[in-house]
Amino acid sequence: MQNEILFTVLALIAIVSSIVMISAHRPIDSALSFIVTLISIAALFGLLNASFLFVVQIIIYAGAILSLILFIIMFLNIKDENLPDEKYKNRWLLATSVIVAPFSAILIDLILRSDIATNSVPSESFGGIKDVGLMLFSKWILPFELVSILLLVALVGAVTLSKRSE
Amino acid sequence: MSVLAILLLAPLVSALLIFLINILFPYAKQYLYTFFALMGSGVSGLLALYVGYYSYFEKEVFISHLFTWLSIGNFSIEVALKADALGSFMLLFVAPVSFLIHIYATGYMDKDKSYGRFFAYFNLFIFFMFLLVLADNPIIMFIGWEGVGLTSYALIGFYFKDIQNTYAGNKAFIVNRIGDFGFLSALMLLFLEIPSGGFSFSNIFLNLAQMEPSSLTLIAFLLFVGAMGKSAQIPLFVWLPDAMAGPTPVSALIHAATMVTAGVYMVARFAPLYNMTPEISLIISYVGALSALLAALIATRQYDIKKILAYSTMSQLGFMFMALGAGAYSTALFHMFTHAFFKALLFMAAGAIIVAYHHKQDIRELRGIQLPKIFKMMAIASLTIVAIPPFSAFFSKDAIMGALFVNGHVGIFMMAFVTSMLTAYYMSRMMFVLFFSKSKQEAMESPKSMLFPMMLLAILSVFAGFLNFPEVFGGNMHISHWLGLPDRAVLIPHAKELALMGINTFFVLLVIYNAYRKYAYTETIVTQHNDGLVANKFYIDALYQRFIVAPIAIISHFFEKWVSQFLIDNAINWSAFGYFKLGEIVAKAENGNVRLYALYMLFGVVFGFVYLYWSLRGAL
Amino acid sequence: MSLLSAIIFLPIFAAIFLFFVHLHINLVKIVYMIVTLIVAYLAMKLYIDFDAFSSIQFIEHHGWIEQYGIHYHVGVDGVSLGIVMMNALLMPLVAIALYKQRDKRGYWINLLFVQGGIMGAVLALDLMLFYLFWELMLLPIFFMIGLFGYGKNNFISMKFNIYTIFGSLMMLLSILYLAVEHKEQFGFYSFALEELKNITLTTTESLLVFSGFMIAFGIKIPIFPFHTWLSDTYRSAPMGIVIVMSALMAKLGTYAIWRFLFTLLNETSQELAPYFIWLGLFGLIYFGISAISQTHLKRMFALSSASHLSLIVVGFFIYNTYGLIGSSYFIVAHALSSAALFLMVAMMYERVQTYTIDSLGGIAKVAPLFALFFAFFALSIVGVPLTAGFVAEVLIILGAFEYDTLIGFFAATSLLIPMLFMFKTISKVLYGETNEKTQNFQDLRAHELVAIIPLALLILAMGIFPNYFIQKIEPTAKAFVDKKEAVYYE
Amino acid sequence: MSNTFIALAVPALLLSSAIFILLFGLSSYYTKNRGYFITLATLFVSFIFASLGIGTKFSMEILPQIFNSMVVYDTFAATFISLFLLGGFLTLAIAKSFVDKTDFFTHESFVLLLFSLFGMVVLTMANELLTAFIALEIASMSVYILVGLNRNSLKASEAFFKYLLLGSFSASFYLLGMMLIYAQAKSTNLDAIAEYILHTELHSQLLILAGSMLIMITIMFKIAAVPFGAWVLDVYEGASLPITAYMAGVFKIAIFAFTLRVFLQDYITFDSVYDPLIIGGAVVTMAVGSLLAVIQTSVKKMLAASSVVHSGYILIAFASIGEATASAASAIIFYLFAYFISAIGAFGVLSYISKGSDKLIQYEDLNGLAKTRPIIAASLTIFMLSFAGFPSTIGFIGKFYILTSAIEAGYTALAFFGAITAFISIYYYFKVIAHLYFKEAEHVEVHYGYKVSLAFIVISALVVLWGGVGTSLLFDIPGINELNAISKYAVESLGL
Amino acid sequence: MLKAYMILSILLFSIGIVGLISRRNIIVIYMSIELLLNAVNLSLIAISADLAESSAQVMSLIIIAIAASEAALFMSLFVVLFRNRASLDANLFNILGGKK
Repeated sequence: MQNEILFTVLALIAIVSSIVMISAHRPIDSALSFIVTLISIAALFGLLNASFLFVVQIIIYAGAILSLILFIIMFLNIKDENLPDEKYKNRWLLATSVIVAPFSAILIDLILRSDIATNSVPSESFGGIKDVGLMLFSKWILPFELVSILLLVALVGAVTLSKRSE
Repeated sequence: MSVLAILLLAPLVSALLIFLINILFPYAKQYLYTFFALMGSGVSGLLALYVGYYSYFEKEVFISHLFTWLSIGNFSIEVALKADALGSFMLLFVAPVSFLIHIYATGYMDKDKSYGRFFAYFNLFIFFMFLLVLADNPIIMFIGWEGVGLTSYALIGFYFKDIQNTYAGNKAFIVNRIGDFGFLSALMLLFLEIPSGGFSFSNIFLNLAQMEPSSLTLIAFLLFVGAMGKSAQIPLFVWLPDAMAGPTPVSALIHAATMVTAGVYMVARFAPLYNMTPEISLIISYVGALSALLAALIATRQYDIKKILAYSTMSQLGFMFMALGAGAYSTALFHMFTHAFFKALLFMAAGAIIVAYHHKQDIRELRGIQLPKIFKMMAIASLTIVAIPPFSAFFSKDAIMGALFVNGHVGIFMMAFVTSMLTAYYMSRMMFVLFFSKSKQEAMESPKSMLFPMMLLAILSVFAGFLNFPEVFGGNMHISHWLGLPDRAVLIPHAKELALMGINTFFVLLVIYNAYRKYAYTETIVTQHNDGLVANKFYIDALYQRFIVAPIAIISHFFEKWVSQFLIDNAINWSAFGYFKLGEIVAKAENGNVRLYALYMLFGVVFGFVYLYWSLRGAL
Repeated sequence: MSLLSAIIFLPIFAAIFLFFVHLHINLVKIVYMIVTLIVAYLAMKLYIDFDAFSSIQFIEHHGWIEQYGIHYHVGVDGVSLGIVMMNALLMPLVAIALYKQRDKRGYWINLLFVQGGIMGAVLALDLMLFYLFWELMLLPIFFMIGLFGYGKNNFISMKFNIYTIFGSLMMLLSILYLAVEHKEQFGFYSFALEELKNITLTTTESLLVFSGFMIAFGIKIPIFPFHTWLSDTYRSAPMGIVIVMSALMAKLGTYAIWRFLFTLLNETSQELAPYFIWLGLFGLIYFGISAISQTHLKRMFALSSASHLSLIVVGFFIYNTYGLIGSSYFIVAHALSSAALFLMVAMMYERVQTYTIDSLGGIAKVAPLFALFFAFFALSIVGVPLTAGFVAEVLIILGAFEYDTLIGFFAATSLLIPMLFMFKTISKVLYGETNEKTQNFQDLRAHELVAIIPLALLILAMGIFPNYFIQKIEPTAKAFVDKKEAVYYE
Repeated sequence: MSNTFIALAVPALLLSSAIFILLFGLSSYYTKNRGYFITLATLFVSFIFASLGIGTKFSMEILPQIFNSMVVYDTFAATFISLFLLGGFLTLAIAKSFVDKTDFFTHESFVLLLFSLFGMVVLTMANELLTAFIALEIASMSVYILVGLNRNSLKASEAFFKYLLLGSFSASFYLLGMMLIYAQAKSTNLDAIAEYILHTELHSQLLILAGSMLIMITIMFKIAAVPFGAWVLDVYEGASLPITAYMAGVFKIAIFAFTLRVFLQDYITFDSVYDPLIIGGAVVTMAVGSLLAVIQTSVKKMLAASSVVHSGYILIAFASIGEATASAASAIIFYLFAYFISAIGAFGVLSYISKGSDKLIQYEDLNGLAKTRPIIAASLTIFMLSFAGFPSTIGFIGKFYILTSAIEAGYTALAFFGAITAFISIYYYFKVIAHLYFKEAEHVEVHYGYKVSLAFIVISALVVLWGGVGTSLLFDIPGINELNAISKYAVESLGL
Repeated sequence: MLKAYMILSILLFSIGIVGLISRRNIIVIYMSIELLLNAVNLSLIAISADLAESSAQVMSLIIIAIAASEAALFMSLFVVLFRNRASLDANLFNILGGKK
């Protein structure tokens, strides 16, 4: 019961803050409300006993990535008058929402109709770092290694693109 | 090689030789051409006499098989020559007359730049004419038939520097081809009716009885359409007056004596067929009568000496068709026989006048010409054509009148009678205007090479009639018996025949006197007004122009401009153009805005899911 | 390499060789002459060795794309023989006549290529092989028009190309459909003519397959209403390719009707025959009348060709012995006449630089030989007796009358309509007074005579002694008709 | 050599070579030429390795204990890997002038190229959704960066931006789809999913349907099917020519390799559900692609638009997979080969004549090329003919297989539409030929140099021709039959 | 409970799509993409909890890593774009496209 209430609250926060994120005029506002979304999602992770992922979410997302975004926003230092003049922003938002509505409605309907829930009881160690780590290094070793290459690619790419030409 | 093959090929060989000389040695001497030309026609002329002799006296039928033209399955078309009585009879006047006109032409065409070319065509013409006459097979006959048309076309447009002459040639060939269209269609239908045994005349006639009457009628009619074209009958006669654009020997040989009579010959050839289709015979009679009357009427108002003769030819051919329609085939052929002589003579005389007076052809300008020899010859020919006894045409025309009288169609007979009066009128008019005038025009007489053949022909014109001396005068109709054609005409009682002759001659003389009063030593021909229906040839050329030639040009333009280009091609081009426009619209959607691209993706996603949901509607 | 392959590939390989090896233009012409003469020699050999009474012969059969049952399968029979002979004969003659006018390597290379392509298409007995050559021969034509054409040649060659490829693609679909059907019914793919004719199709299927083929053939021939590429293309194309198109390529379309449609879809062809006969007759009259108002020689002769080709189509669809023989004879006869006439037009253009009828005149006076041959070939197009066209037309008309009297009459109008414009043309071009363009008109030169005299003699020979030539076609035609009747009476 | 060794060696070689160049590029011994040849050598050697697996039928999981059945190596993979390694090799070989003349093509570019090929290799072998996704991302990201290499060019950076943005967008659909499938099937292994589908009813497959729909959307995005392929014109235009060739020819093959695997293993059961969608997609793709292609004035953009059309053709074959599995699948492989060799050749020619510059080649720029550079013009002509599906080129055989498979599957109307599109494509492909041969240009003596690039262009052209008519009758060189056999084996090795 | 989480995740995903398409500011667009990935992650964790099996957690861990690499690219994108055009308005980048 307690979980349900918490979930509802967090879900509401996540949704509201994400809506604020996409509708705020200034990117800095968006970024700040996005942090709220990320943290509420992290909280939901916690609610689901995924403690390790909770930590990762906070550190990487709310910590690293968002800092990076904020840093970029500050670094580029876009003045308000230089921001895109989004005259029809609200109409766009509304129209897109209408368009996307069937998609979400159908997906939600399919989810509701499907028989996915098993409601297994998790073990003690579930969601902990050891549990996840074991899984990562046993079953998912190949994707893990590949991701490292992916990061390398991104790194090389970022360097290639960002460095000033001689 | 058989006689017939030599007879046929001699003119061809000489034509080819002349042609080759003309190409290879452009500056060859004229006598070389003369030699070959006369050789070719002379050889065949002699052989024709030979064939005629044996055919007449020995009843011999000459046959010569050359090669197989076509053989499909068990049906073959042979190139075979056959000179039966009819063929020999044709040869008998075609070949000698050709030869005579050749001689005449050597004089007429003397010093002409295209001397060689002329004789090449001329000999080629004789070849085709012989092929037409001798063919034992309608298809081969058709080849000759078209061939004479072709050479006629070439000769009409002989003086091609004036493009109008070549247009006249075109007109002749095109109108002839309309007839040929009928002829060939008839042959095809006939061919399909023959079950087996080849497509020779004899075999066709053998099988006539088994054929359906309706298809026989159609075939007979179509054949006659062919004859109409070649023999210048209504409505396909318009080419003949224009064909006078050619050199006069051409008019004499092709458009008077030989080619134009091919239609008559062809109908006579198919006599057994026409005997089975009386209704077509009647049509033939009527067409012949109308043509004769119309041509005679027009001739009374013509001023061009050759055109008068051309209409006269048409008119005489009308007589022959009347006879054919009445079933008097041998009578028609006999008239053709005499006609060949006197009409050739008339033309040759006209040619002599034209040469003498520096290519003047208008009788108004030729008043009072002074050519006594020519006058004599022309007078003989004129008397012949108006059928004054005892000139040859008297017998032949009279036989026709008799046959028509007996045949019982009063309308036709009356038309024939009126025509014969008109003939007398226009011939006298021409003669009196030319020779009986107050003004005098002196000129050189013609060379011997022109006069000699004319004399021969004059003699023939006078005496040829005796070959078929009617029984009423104690004759025995040699030619009719020789030909042995299946004549339908009943014999006319002698008393009636004599009365007919008398009345006819009386009226003719009356008309001549009338004409003398009107035209001899007067200025009537100049002062006479010249408009109205008859003078304008009943507006027939204009009608053809307005209702056939002009519409075809308009339709052609319409097809090409409006249907092909505007309708079809534009539709294709516009669809391509529209496609480009559509492409530009699509390109506007791909305008480079990345958010729109994302939106399109979203559309795709939403559509996919809506589709998925819809397709799962049963399972949910 | 055996005979047919040599005939097909010798010109193609020669073309490729000439493309890569830059020879002097005179050498190119010499190679062209040698190759085409060899082909002509081989074709003569083929003609002599050809046995009229056996059906398809000189067969070569090799695997090509095995999984799909596509074979290199060529052979010759009475009908294809005619086109092969024409192709082999015309190519050297074209070169003899035009060699002085054309000093571009590409011209001769493309002509060689197109010769090979047409040979291949005519001789192919495998549908895929046929399609290959059918498309391949387009390419040189496309290049020729684009490279050496007149006027808006780019646009026109593009339009021509797109137009014809549209047809080809429709045919491709039909071919593929047949092959797939063969797989459904017999368990394996096949593109061989002999095997594909065994499949059974429903009415709708065969109608669709038929129309796929027919669109391709109809465009190539062309029959109404697919003709709008025609007059512009002929007008714009250089003469070598005009000759190829009118004398060979268009004939190929009609040939293909017989070879493929009558073999594969015999019953459908019979059912649809009346429509195509009427369409052909309409085309005969329509094109003929359209030609009357033309003032451009090439356009006029283009429409005239179309008119006659419609008659050939009629002859084929009549589908009796006379019609088939007549049409196949007409294919050859018209190839000769139109090629010769277009050659004459080319020679004329070289001298006066114009194709407009109205600006000519009086040529007969200054160039009697030219006039003679021009008139002769023009008359042979009209189909006067003693020329090959006459024999063919008579046979087709005979066939038409056998089929139906009314159709016979319409077919017989072919005696009339071409005449209407041809005689006007002869008059305007050859006769009348000379003008400043034509007064210095040079008469035919020796090499030009060498090129056209064989054509003239052949036209005459085929017109006077048709039996000798028809014996090569007749058994094939009879076999087809017998088969049709067998089907009919079943 | 065992297959396991090859399976490991090929990606390992690519990877190690990439890392080697990355480090080597920092040293003073590094010159661009050395980097270039090392890359070429790597590609060639790995191609040789991979091609050992062609033509025999085998299928094995690579180190199943360690990699947990996430990757398999079979003839299918070997065939595709050889294909795009060859493609990469040819692209790079032809692009020598581009490599030399551009300063932004640094050693990192070689590295990224090798990384992208590595990603593709893994993608082809992947038998698990997440592995496939990462491999796809490795390849994609490398390509994103390659597109944006010329960071001073507005066009290139814009293309990079659009590609990255939309690519990430579409990738998130993949992830959502994977999540839904995992939610239902409790596994992301393709075999396991197939097993699950086989043993359950439709009502417990709902999320798999939805998920596979989402994954399909990503694939559609990558192969530039309408309406997901709107990026393709912009990105192809913005990217440098060799990169465009690489995307059009090589990358697409890898995408299709994965797609084909997924289709043949999982989707095929939902055939009836997806076929209408794929057919619709094919039709719209072909229609829009050819509409865009006809109006272009630049050859490169025309080729970009036409690559959309070619994707449409391949979608025809995909639609036919359900009913005519064997012929459709091998038709796809053959067509991919046909398209890639022609595309690499065509873009290579453009790159060759633009001499590495950023210039957008217009039709007019080709004028008169036949006079000055007949060999180049002839090669480009051959490539265009192949694109247009003109007989005697490999493109025709490819189209022939595709249309045949469509008809065999009963989609005659679809084949008809394909033929119509091919007919329209005649216009824009022949326009190139027309400009090459028919239009005159003021004669400028241009020295292109780079005989090697030229040699590879000509080789590609010969391959295109040989693939169209080739038969072992004439010479003992593998021709159409052999290529066909290879694709057959590849398909069969999937164990169907 | 799993379905509730998944529905939430779908909703967040949809919001992300809306943001991505509607906004012109590239930074906001980027954040929308991150939201999409987070939405997927949320569901994965929920599934993992429901299954009591941590594979899905590993997946979401890997997705976070992918997101990080994407972040790197986007950062450099911002730099490149801003350097070239001094703006981050998505609408401004339209020199390419299907037009002629």
